[in-house]
Amino acid sequence: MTLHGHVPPEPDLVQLLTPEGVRVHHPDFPLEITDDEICALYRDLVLVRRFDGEATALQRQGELGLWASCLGQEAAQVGAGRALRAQDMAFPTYREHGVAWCRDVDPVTLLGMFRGVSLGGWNPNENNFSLYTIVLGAQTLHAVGYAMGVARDGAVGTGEPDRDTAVLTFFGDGASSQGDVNEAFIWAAAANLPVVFYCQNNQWAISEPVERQTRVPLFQRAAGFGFPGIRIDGNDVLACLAVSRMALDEARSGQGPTLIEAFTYRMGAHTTSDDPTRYRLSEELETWKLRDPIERVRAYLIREAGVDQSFFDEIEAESERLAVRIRDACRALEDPTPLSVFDNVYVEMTDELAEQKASYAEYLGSFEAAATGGAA
Amino acid sequence: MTLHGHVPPEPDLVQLLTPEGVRVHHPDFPLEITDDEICALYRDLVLVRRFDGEATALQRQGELGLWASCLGQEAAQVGAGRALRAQDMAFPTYREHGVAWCRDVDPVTLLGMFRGVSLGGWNPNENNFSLYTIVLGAQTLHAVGYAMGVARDGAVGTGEPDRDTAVLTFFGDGASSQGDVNEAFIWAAAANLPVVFYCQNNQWAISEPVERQTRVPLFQRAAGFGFPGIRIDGNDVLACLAVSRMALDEARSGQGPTLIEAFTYRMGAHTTSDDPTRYRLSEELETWKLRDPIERVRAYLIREAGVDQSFFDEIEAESERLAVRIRDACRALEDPTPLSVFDNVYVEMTDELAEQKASYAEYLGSFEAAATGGAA
Amino acid sequence: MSTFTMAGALNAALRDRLEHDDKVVIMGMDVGKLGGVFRITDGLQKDFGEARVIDAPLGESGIIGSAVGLAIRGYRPVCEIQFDGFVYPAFDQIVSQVAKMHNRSLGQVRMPITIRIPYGGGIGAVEHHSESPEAYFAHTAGLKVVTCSNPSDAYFMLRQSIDSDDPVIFFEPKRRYWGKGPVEIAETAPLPLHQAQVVRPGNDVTLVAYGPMVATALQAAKAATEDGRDIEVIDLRSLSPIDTDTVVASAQKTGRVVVVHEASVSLGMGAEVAARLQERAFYSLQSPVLRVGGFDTPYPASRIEEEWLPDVDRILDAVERTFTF
Amino acid sequence: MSTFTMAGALNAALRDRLEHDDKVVIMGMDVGKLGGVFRITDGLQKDFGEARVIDAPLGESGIIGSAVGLAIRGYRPVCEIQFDGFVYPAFDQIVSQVAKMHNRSLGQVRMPITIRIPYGGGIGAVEHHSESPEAYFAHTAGLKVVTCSNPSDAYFMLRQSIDSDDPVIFFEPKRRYWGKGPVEIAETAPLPLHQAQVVRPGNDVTLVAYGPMVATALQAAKAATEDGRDIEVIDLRSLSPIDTDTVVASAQKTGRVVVVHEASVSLGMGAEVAARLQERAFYSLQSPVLRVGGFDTPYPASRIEEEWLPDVDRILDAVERTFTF
Ligand SMILES: Cc1ncc(C[n+]2csc(CCOP(=O)(O)OP(=O)(O)O)c2C)c(N)n1
Ligand SMILES: Cc1ncc(C[n+]2csc(CCOP(=O)(O)OP(=O)(O)O)c2C)c(N)n1
Ligand SMILES: [Mg+2]
Ligand SMILES: [Mg+2]
Repeated sequence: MTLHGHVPPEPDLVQLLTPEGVRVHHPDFPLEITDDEICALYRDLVLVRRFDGEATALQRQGELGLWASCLGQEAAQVGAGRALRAQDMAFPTYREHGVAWCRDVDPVTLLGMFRGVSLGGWNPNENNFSLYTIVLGAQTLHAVGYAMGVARDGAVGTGEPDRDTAVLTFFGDGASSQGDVNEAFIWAAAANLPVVFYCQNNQWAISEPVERQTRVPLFQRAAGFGFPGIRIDGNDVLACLAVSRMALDEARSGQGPTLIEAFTYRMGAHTTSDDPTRYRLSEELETWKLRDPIERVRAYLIREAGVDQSFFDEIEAESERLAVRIRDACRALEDPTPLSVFDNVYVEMTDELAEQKASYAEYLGSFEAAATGGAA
Repeated sequence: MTLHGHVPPEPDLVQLLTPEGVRVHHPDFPLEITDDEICALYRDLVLVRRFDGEATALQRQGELGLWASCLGQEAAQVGAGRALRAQDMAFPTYREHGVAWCRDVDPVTLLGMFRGVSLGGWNPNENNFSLYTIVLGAQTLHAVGYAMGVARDGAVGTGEPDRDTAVLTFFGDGASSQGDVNEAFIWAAAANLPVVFYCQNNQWAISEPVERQTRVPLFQRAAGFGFPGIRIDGNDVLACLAVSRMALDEARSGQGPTLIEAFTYRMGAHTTSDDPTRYRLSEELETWKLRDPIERVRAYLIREAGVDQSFFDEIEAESERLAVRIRDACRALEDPTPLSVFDNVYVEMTDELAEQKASYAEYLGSFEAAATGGAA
Repeated sequence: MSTFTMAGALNAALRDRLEHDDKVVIMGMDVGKLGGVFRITDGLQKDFGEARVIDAPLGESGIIGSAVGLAIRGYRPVCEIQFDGFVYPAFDQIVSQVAKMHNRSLGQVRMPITIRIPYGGGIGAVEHHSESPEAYFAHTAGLKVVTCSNPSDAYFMLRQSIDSDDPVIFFEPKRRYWGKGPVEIAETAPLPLHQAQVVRPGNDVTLVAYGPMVATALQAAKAATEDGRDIEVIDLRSLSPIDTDTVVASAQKTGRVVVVHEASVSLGMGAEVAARLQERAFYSLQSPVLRVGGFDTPYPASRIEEEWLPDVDRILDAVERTFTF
Repeated sequence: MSTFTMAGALNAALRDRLEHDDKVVIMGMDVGKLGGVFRITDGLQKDFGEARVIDAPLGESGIIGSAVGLAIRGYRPVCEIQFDGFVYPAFDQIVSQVAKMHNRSLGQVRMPITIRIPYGGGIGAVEHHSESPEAYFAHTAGLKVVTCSNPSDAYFMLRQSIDSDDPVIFFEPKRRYWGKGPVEIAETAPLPLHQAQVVRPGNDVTLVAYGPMVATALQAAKAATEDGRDIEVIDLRSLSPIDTDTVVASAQKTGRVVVVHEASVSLGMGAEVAARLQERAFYSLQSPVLRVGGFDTPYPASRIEEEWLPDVDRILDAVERTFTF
């Protein structure tokens, strides 16, 4: 026998809806869901994609400085987002627009930081959706700390559906290599915290394929830390919903953390500044298009659920209205005033900073004075 | 089925010599070893413990500022140390005195940093034993980088016994929670580097029991990153030698990293500044004394190998000589000169620093001038 | 008025805040049963439980990162970094998250986090146990940085730091932990956290110091009286923000200033104090603001740390140079 | 004499060193096929292979920590940090290992590591992509810190940094990457790495700048001629060590100095330059050394970054204040 003898079996991927739109049943992950509920998920998927597409367009038109598209990852995000209860908390990266949607964060709010009128600007506790975090992996430790608070508040394992609280945190295949993410695993396991780690393995970290980060499937890492990991079809909104629900339920009931690897694909560029043609083949995109997260739901609704055209027309119309609202609202986002940079650095502004603000105000005033010909 | 259903089986511990000194054979880890070789290991163990004890005594006498004793971990360290080939490289923490011994680093050299006459002061490439690293886990990434160099130098998998090179890095159960250690796992796995991660789980991180760091055996973590992990009886020098050899051989031959968890016990205080009575029961120490790493070898040599008293007397005499040499050499270690602080900051000293050195020299000189009554 | 060691005063302040606000939690390595390697949290886990005094897994980034999450959840974490040289693994979480989260949220979420760091040398320790990293944090917008020099300040400043709704890096001069001093626990109006204090009035020269160097500066001032020098000593207390007015007022009176700290001189606090003084008191200065600090080298082996660290002689040498300039 | 963009010059310098010394390896995120997000390593992996131009797993600590190990093995690693705001996860490895290993070994092991960091703002980016962390590193003994302001310096200084047997933090002003300028590749005696350069002689005031602000300072100098001000501009180039002599000589000539940088003013490079100038040129200074820099706030949202960053007007305003003082 050698230490390196073993070859791990290829993992099977939890799937409840095939790319062709056929509903399959998984012995371990039953999902009770009505066609109306699937219609609602379809609506989420379509509107999220539409919003995302508008944002990309707005960037092209110079209305946004940057956009990180979630194209192709809508199911992974909506499935997870819809598994959350109101009291649950989510800690996103910079790409979870679909989760934000499910948390009722106005899409326009998200545009602020990409337009450059703010650095985020929303209140994490308003919709229980934390601020976008750009530093890879940092948010996973915030989720751990928040979960420590949840546990200390006695909001785990009481059995009260509106009280027990879970924390869901997102990260990418690339971020899985950051020390912070692994420390988060350690903390969550050691203290058995109500955290679900949700890794969207979209196959790429900018130009680096997931093979640069790991030679085994990412979900397997959890077992090494002492909690369950599972890989799901990240383009199957039903699988994402079912498994996220189970993991969140188990977290709320005090059974501790889970790692979910949503196996998906970044269909667009990393961001609008990226040019994927430099590092990946278009064939890859073509194969993944066949696994499109929205098409399969549409196919199901038409073929199996017999949903008629009017439903799709209505959603199309709604997405048009959304697009218009977003375009107008984006352009209407106001630039902050130069002096505002001093305002939210501290809860209690320091005298130093107050002085800097005052003298800068005076300096700015001198121009107006000059402009209006008024004597300084 | 639930995600949290499974209970992992308790791991078995690779053991080749029982605490009673009985040689047992393990199907997967055969060890070809002569009684003479076991005598040599016994000598290592005794001399390392003696050196370590002298250092502790020297600290009590005020000759050292601090000492981090390896008492109880001699087998874990000697077993690993003796598995190394000359060309292999070791990256220690601050406690690997037994490994240093096997690398022919003069024990007195190690005393320098604990006496405060240096910050380490040896050349990592002289005995292929890197500098002691106090920042937890940092050295595991150094090992990874060194292994990258080894691979680039074509010193892996050639089949030439004196050319193929492995890297062995040490860390503790507590350090396993640092991001750096986990990043090291990721790098080593992704690039299939010739690194063996050797975790001495001595059950404690100062006052924190290993349960604070993990709820599953540490060796299991490796599988999650895609390389083998194994737990061995860290108080059994034969098991440590056999498994380290196998892991290092496989690393040299290009099969990649391994994590070895040497299950052992910190019999002494964390360091001479620590007071374990504040946080652990003496019963624990008593049970571990029954698994003493040296006693079992002595028992084997007497009962099974029929080694006679003269051998033990000779080693006793040698350890006496060692103790005397260490005491004298330690006291003889000279303090650096105040001006030496400027000398090894850079290979090329900056003008700035040269000026600081010059003016400080002048300042120091002014006292001598004053003392000798000489005019400045 | 009772007498405390600085360590005892810090422990009392923590105990007081734990009693006063159940959102206060303490996190760090060995802060539980052991009471911390310096015993600053001695007895707190026993009295407040493992849910409020938490022995953390051994990752500084984990400690600070989870403090951020606790703060979002409405907690008021007090983190202990075991030694100055071990704060760097948490640097990213401190600089990019703790310091910026409030700003990022446009003021909608608060980071009332206190990060306690025993710092400075002079205790004969091995590498990484004697550093003075305060300048890194004082240069970081969004953080407040303070340090105490005596048991009374230790007690009140730590309480004020924990009460602060802004993140505070609280530097504790470890070599002064066992020094005793009076603390008026009942005091209801302690000096504001970010105000400097003239701890010895004088007219000839101003010594600006903080943390461990205040005692040394006071010794120097005492010794200088023999040479007929009347030295004023200012304890900066707050490193960000700096109470510039107090320092400027003193400089305007004495015309001569020497700044003292253990950290390397280049880009240390002394640089900022000097830069501000020449901006604000240009015509009052009779000589350049001089800096006495650690040299621009790594902290040395302990056997020569006393030569490396500023001491009475090096301070007096600088004082003389402000006259013979 | 040929024309390069700064990005092209950096690429040429890397290519040159890869050819010249097979111990040189490049590591970073996306430095391979993509050629880095700024294309500085464009084409290098294609020509030198994956063993020498390495796409690293996504951990900055891993990149720098493994560079330390490579250095011990005799390699000369050149690491790319993707953006200024992402260097902090590697801060511990840089400050406690890269900076101290040579010293720890009593000079027996060398750390010829170059850490390239695109830094500074003005490119309309999101958070963490526009910061200026140079002061953290300049305060760290054991590191050398430099930055370039034009293609020629970019080319020669990067070559010199890679050749340096000491670790060098190499800051690249990302917003100047696409600016063009002449580079005399054949030049055999470039300016020494740690020497500052007077890039515009003048007699009335001295502007001290570096990296991205040099171009802005030169514009200000040009504009000032209209008000009849003859401004001297110094490109500091090296931030640690600082070429103090060059700055002092200029101050002695002009008597007035303004230091400009993007980093927050408090404890920024300007503090150190001001502190040294008043130490070395006390009687030559006609007015206080003034500092124009980022405010003591986090880098702002990009829509107002131009207001936050020093510009020609703010520099000229400070210049005037040195006269009306
Ligand atoms: C600490 C840190 N280093 C580098 C970056 C730059 N960066 C932004 S996104 C990205 C790739 C992340 O890939 P992944 O985690 O897979 O997430 P994805 O973008 O694919 O959703 C990198 C390197 C960063 N944001 N933070
Ligand atoms: C980054 C860092 N944080 C904290 C410390 C302080 N410290 C020194 S040893 C130690 C415990 C380490 O425990 P373990 O890794 O199990 O090794 P052991 O001491 O038991 O051999 C701690 C917390 C350190 N050296 N480095
Ligand atoms: Mg990805
Ligand atoms: Mg241990």
